[in-house]
Formats: sequence, structure tokens, C-alpha cells
Amino acid sequence: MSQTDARTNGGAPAGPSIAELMAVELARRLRGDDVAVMGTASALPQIACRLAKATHAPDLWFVAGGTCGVNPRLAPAVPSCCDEDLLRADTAVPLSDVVLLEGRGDVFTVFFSGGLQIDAHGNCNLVSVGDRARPSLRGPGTVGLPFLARVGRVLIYTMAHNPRTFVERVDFLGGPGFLDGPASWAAAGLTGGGPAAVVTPLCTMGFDSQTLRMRLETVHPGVTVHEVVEATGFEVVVPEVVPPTPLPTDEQIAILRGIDSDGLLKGR
Amino acid sequence: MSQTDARTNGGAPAGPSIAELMAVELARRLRGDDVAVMGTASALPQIACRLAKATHAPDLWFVAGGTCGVNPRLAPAVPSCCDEDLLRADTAVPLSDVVLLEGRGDVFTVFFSGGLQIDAHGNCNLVSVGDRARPSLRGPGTVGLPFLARVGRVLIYTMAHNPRTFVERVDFLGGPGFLDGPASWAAAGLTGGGPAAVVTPLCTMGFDSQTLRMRLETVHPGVTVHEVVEATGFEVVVPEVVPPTPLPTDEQIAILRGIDSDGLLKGR
Amino acid sequence: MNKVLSLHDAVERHVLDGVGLLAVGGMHLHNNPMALVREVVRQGQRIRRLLTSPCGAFNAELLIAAGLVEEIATSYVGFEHLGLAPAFRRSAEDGSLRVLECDEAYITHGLNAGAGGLPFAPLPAGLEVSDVWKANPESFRLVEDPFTGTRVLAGAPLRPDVALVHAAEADTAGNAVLAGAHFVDRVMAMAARTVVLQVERVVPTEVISRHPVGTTIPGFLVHAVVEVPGGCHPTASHGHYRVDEDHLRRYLALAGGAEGPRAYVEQYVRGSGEADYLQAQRAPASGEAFA
Amino acid sequence: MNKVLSLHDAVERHVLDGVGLLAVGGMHLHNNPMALVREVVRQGQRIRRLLTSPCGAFNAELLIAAGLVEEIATSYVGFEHLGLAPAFRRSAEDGSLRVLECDEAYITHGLNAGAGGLPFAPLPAGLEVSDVWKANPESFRLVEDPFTGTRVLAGAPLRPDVALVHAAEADTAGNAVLAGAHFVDRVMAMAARTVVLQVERVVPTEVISRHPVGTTIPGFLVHAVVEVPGGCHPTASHGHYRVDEDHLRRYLALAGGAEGPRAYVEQYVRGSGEADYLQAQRAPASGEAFA
Repeated sequence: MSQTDARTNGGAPAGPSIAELMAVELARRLRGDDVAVMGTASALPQIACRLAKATHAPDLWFVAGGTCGVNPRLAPAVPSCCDEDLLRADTAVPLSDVVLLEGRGDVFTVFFSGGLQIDAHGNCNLVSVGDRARPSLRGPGTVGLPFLARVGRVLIYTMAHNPRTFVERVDFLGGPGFLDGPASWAAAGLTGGGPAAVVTPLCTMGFDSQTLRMRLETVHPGVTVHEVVEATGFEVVVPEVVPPTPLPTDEQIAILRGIDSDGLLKGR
Repeated sequence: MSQTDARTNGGAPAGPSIAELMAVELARRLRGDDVAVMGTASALPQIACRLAKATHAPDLWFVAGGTCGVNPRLAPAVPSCCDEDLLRADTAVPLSDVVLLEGRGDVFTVFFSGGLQIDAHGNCNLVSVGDRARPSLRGPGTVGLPFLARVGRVLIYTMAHNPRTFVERVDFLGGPGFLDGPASWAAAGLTGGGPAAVVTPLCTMGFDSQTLRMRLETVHPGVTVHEVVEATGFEVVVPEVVPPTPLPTDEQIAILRGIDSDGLLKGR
Repeated sequence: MNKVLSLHDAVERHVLDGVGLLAVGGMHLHNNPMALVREVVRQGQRIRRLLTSPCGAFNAELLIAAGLVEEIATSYVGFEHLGLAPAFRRSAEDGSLRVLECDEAYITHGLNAGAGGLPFAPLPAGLEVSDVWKANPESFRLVEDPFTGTRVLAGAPLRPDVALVHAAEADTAGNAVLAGAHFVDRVMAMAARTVVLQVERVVPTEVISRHPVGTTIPGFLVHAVVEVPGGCHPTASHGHYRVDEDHLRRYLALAGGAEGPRAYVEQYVRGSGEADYLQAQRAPASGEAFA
Repeated sequence: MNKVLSLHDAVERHVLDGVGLLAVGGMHLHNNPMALVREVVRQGQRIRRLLTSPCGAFNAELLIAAGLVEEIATSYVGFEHLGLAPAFRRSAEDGSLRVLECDEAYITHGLNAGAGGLPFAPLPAGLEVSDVWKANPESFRLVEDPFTGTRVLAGAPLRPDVALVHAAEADTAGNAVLAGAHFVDRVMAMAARTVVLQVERVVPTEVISRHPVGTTIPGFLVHAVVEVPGGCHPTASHGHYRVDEDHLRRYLALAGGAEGPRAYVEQYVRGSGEADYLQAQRAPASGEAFA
């Protein structure tokens, strides 16, 4: 998706940029037994996967949708999910196979998602804002987001944390989160586990186990809870204690910058 | 299919064997705009296709099902449709693609068929003789024969012309011919053109345009119409004049033996 | 049979004005058959319905910018990390372009159904919770699973009348090799009634024969082969050259204004033949790519 | 993660006694994963239902000869130009083996449906005129095409609990390369819950990485890798060795008698470990093949 609202990093040059911090936050949520898949403009999750493999989850598998390189090894990381360089990988398969396997429901355990709109229950929308027939903003389209209904854990990320992106209810439900909450989620009987985390330039969020609404977990360095609440277009669940997001270690940053040697995340 | 009843050739060593004559008969029925497909134990139609390409139909395409070599070029010809040598071809595709395209109905124009039983309307059976639950003969199985319903022209060949093979009605309809004749054929509304020819060690047959029953076209050298009628387990349509099957030219035989340099057809 | 045609003749012969369903291969800004697309624009062939791969890009954008597309069946049109597709976006917003909302699963499985003569493509349970099918009742229906009795989503088969597909190499009979990623181009070629291939170069059959099973398109599916070295520009051609992001950024800057897309079409496409276009793009930065 | 296991451990761990649906790869007498099949026989694991590719061969015949198979879903079991499969034929004729009649289209599209979580596999119009589906009401149903209202044939998805598949090479993580023909082995691997790969050799990942898109099985689908050079014997291994027709003709001669198949199993499989079997097959005629 288009990431036009990237918050620039005000920290010292040596410190992590916001996007680098976000990559570390995503990496932290990947496990050695995961098979992750990601699509359009997915430099951030690709870097997160490579970082996870290089640190705590060496057995992680990830597929860069588009080219469908399996565990692409390249440095520098590339901004397009269809770059030929992503075929420098353990192996690669046709996209039609990956699309097929996305439907199996027990192959890919993690799916990275995002949206022009992301709502309180983690539903994502890349199609249109306003009435779909005459939208105020026509997005590119939903690509593979309907598969979110079948995948183990959905990790949502966006560079735009503002009330236009974070809305109470998406205008078009392309990528299902917890739908309209506990009742509709239970009624749908989906095999997927739903959204597991939302990583933004301001904070990392999870979901309240009762209401299945987005719930603040940690705030990034220099960000206040109030700022998150103001930037979110719905009432985010705020626990009594909101710890700061852990800072990446020097080792994590060094590895990450070795992967992202063109600095795709550095200035963002 | 198993070809246990091959009639041995009584002619001079230099003349064509029965199987060679049959290959020429099949080749004659292929056109330059055909795309032909064949399966199990298909040395005979493969040789026929190569012969046709080398003579009157250079633009013919053929796919050796199994390996799915496209226009395999090898000499010697091989008896298995899955032989690795069949990949010495213009190109090759996965079998799953060929199976898919067989269903499209407008890609393959010729399908070679055969059977443990072949009936008066050209239906083929490779599954079982007698009651399917406790058959007197269990055949190997029907493979892709149901696709006959969708293909332009079906060319049937068998090395066994006897009343056990040529029966009034197949016990199991695996590969559809003209079903139960004109009424059922019309009712089925199939997109395929049905069987176009039947080539055996005794003769070449077509189908009567009114009754859609097998109709004698030509008898092979040294074979009488009476012999064909006796060897056929149903009443074959016999026209007033039954010409002899044209003899292969010396050029055809020379080309054929260049392809079949291991002599798969020579002694049969 | 020699299927090699000039760019002009291939499009004139196979892409008829008012074509019912035209599919364009490639994915995002990679392997878009742009020379064929530009020639469609030059000849002004109108397209009743355009179908993209799961991610259309400059292939769809240019045809829309030229005003040739009545409807589009797609799950994505955009410039990936470079931004939204301005002509697509504007036409969809003002209602001049009807969008048949699809998702990646439907495009892929719908093409597969088209390739196989399969009557329809049932989709995995759970996909029905998205709004996609509700927005596109023509392409999607609910159907009862005859084995479980549950209602599942099904897509109509996708049978392009014509597919424009890029491959790295082909022989004169149309046997083609895909270099790099396949995207869904092989499936698209299998599903289409007519396939027009754009290739970097025509090679002897012996070159094609060396490639292993699974990497080629058989020639019996292909109706015309057009050799246009560099013809994917400004998109990438895997194995040959990369995306010309500078060119695309210039397009995006120009297309920011409402008349921008048409101005681009006039200047870069209608205003010059393909050879002149490609010649003009041999800027120092991308010169090697078209050598 | 190193997935390389011994033949014994791979079968013991992944092919449980009474396995619900066991699929065996290869087609006709080529690329049959015979070392794995023989080990299943040695361990005596019973198979509730066996699934072959469109053309099963010695892979199915041996399991049936060993008396391990309750039901078989297949569209062909035989020895192609060498003749019928005696144990299969006899067991089907005397009713001791239940045959679920399939055709090539259903096996291929049913596995595709299994791989994709697709609820079922609608089949091309016209296939319903054959008797196949009437003989197998468990696997086939008629369903109304929601787009045309016509009744079409549909097959149930095929989801093997375990697939035994041969590949030429794999790395320790299970990324595998298919040499030669693919048959339906890639689709079978995608459809199965557990994949046990038999390979000619284990190679570094760098070797796998050199192969192009479309020729490999990704390791995340694979649960165990077993290295058995020569392990397809007496069937062929594309890229490595040919069919041992002499051995198979000896089997067919022996199996002409009712007790023949079991005698073969006792002598050649239960009576010896895999290494001894392969050693014994290094006869002068086929010696090079196993070098």
C-alpha cells in the first residue's frame, strides 16, 4: 500500500528510525515454526523476517509474494515484492502455487497486512473510502487480503497512524479482522486466528480478549498515550499501564542495517 | 493398454508389419493444424505423429502425456509415455497443465484412445469386464478417457481385433464414443466431435453417419471382409465396396523406421 | 509455422476493437508487455473489459489513461511503493471506469478454471466474509458444497479472448521461456483463447528445449510472437533489465494533473512509433538495459 | 531445521499404522518412491486408503501385494507396456480390495483442491457421461453451476494425510528439485498434510537455489527427507537411472501364480533391509544405474 504519511525520525542518526523500530517490533512476533507470507510493497516485513531469522528464529520460513522467493537472502533489501532480486533465495515457486497454498489454511501461519483504512477490530481496507461506486478515495484493490480469514496470525503494519487510517469501521471490508466483534467473529466460524498485532509509527497494539477491539500495548520512544489516542479515529483500549516499546539492541540494528543496506527504512 | 493379441506380420521382412501399417493409417488422419495428445503405452500414436510431422503435416503438435514432452524428437521411439527420453522435445510442461488443458476442449483436437473393450458406437472401457464389483477382468483404470467427451476427434487404436474386445456395448463406459447412438449422442450435447476412426490389425473403420455405428472403411492387405465380421463381436456396418487399406509408401516406411529405430512396431 | 509478426500486425490481427476480455500479463512493475499495450493504444482498440494479474500496474494504467477501457476486472492497480495509479484512481472515483472488484484468489483460480474448462471456481471457506463478492455479483456466486451442504463462494471462470503476455524468449513456433518470476502469466496464457507474446528475443527451438519442465509456455497455446527488445519499458523484464523508476516518477508527476495521463499518452505513445519510443528512452541511466 | 531422517525413522514417525489416506508419487514405472514403499511394507503399516497419481504402478502393486491396502483411489494401476498389475488385478477381482474409481481429471483437480483448501473440484462439462462417477458416489457429486444453472460433476478435495514423493535432490530443510518430468508430484506435495521425500541425494541449499521457478518443492511443505540413492528401483529415477524392466518381468512371471506377489514381498522386501536389497540389485545389467 502507499505509505505517504511516514513519520520522520527525530532521533540521533545512529539510533533506529521509526521504520527500523517497527521492523524489530514485527520481527519479535515471529517464531521459528512460522511460515510467513507478505505481498505488495513489503520491504518492512521482509526485513523483519530476515532479522528474525538472523536472531531468535533461524528456522522461520517466509515467502515474498509476487516473485515468491522462499527465504530471499538479499542485501540490499528491495522495495518491490516482484523484484527479480528476490529470487536470490533458498528456492522460488510460481505465484499461482502460493495463492493456492494460501487457501489451504494450515501452511502459512503469518500474513502481513495493512490498509488505507484499519478499523477497531483489525479489519483492513485497500479498496475504497466512502461509497464504493463513487469513492472519495479509490485504493488500488484488495489483492490477497480476503485470505486473512484463514491464516494463523495476522500482523498489521502501517506507516500512517492518523484518524483517516484508523477508523471505527472500514468502508469496505477486504481483509477480515475480528469483523464486528465477538458475536460476528464467533458466528463466522473462521479457521484463522485473526489479527495478532498492529505496529504503527506511534505504538504497538494488540486486541482486547473480551471486546476484540484494538488495545494499546506499548508506545514508541517519545510518544505519549495521549498522542496515540488523538491519532486514532476510534476509542482504542488503553490499559492502566502502557510500557514503552523496548528499544532495539545494537546487535538488532546492526543486523537490520546489514540487510537493509540501501537504507529503505533508515530515513523513515 | 496391454496389447497381448498382436497379430504377427506374415509378409516379407522388408514390408511393413501390421503395427507399422497401423501407424501409417493413424498418421494419415492427422492434420497440420492438429494438437494431439496421447497417454499410456502410446508408442504407436507417437510414431504416427512423428511420421505425420515428417511428411504431410509438419505443423502438427503432439504431446506425449505422462512426461508431457511437446513434439518429442527422439529416435529410437520408447514404449513408455513417461520415459525421460520424451523430454528431448521442443519443450515440456507439467502433466497437471496438460490435464487442465484437456478440459478446455478447444486446445487438443485429437485424442488417441483404446480399450479392453471397444463397442459398436466407439465407447471405450479400460476399467472392468463383467460386473464392476466382482469383475471377470479388472483392467488398469480409465486414466483420462472421460475427456474424450470434449475433444475434436478421437482416434481409436488397438492391437486386439477379436470379439472379446469389440463388443456391442462396453461393460463400463470410461471413454465416451457415440454413447448409445444418435438419440443419446444428441441428448448429451457434448462439445467433442466423437470418434473419427478405429485402426486395428485387420482393418480401418469409421462410423456410419446415420446410426453412428462402426463402419468398415478398408481392410488391410491379406484380410477379408468376412474375417473382420467374424472378429467383431457386434454387427459392423459393411458398405458395398470395401477397398484395401493403401499400402505405406517406401518413403513412409523408411521415415517410420528411422523414428522407430528400436523396432517397437517392426515385429508386431 | 512461423508465428513471428511485427508489433503492428500482431495487434491489428489479434486485438480487435471492442475486445470482450483482454488480459495483460506481468505483476506490479515487472514483465508488463508494454510494447503490445502501447501498440493497442496507437491503434486505438477499445476494450470492453480489461483483466489484470492479481496486481496490475502500468499495463492497465496506460490503457485507462488512453481512454480505451470500459470496465476493469482487477484486484489491484497501482505503482506499488511508488504510489497509486492516477488514471485508474481518477476514473474509478468519477465513475467513468467500472471496476469489477476481484481478489487474488479469484483471479488466479478463475484463470485456472478458464484454462481447464472448469465450470466455476469454488473458493476457500472464509473468503465470503470479505465485501469483495458483494461488490461484484457478476463474477461471484454462493453455491452449496455438495459434500458438506455448506454455502461457499464461487467465481466465474476467466476466459480472456486475448492475453498479452511477456516472456523472455520464444522460438518462431511460440514455445516460450519465462525468465525470473512466473507471476500468473503461465496460467493466463493457458486460459486465453488467443495469446500474443511479447519477447526480448526470438531464439532457435534448441534454446527453448534446454529449459526444464515447468518453466515454459508451449507453442500450441500461442498465436503470435512479437520480438521487441526492451519492450517492457518502463517496467522491468526479468533476466534483462530493471524498472525505470525515474520514468515512472516523471509519469506520476505529470499525471498529478487531470490532463496529465492523456498528455503522457500523446507525447510518449501516440506521438511516436515503438522504435522511436525505445530509442528515446535510452537515457544514460538506463542505456545498458536496452543495449 | 535438519529434516533428514533414516528410512526407518521417517516411515516410523510419519506413516502411522492405519493411515487414512496415503498418497504415492511417480507415474507409471517412473519416479516411484520405492524405498519408502518398501519400508512401509517392512514396518507393516496398514493403509486404510491408498491414492495414486493418475497412473499408479509398482508403488501401489507392492503395497497391495503385501496385503496392506484396504481401499485404493486410482485411475490406473498397471505396468504400462509390460502388462497388468497382478496383485491389483486379482485383489480387485476377488473383492478383497475396494477400488474407488477415479479418472485423471479428478485426481489432478482433486489434489489441486486439497492444496488450495478449495471445498470441491467442479469438472468440465461432458465428463458426467462416463460411468466413473456413478461407480464412486463417495468421491463425486453433481452440483448446480451457479452461473449457468446446469448440473455439473464435482469431485471431493483430495487431502492426503501423508504423501510419499520422490525428488532428485533436496537440501536438509526439504527444498527439493524435480529432475525430468513433474507428473503430478508437485501438486501431490502441496495437497498433503505431511510430505516424506525420498531423494537421490541431499545437496547444499545453494544447489537448489540455482534451479528456476517452477521446478522445485519448497521445504516448508516437507516434513522428512530420506536419502536413498537408487531407491526408485526397479522404477526409473529421472536424471539418474532407467526402469529395470528385467526385474519387473521377473516379478510379473513370479506373480502369475496366486502366491507369487507375496513370495516376492517376502523375498525381496521383508527378507532384507533396503541396503541389502539395493546391493543385491546391482546385477551387471543394471550395475551402473546404482553406482
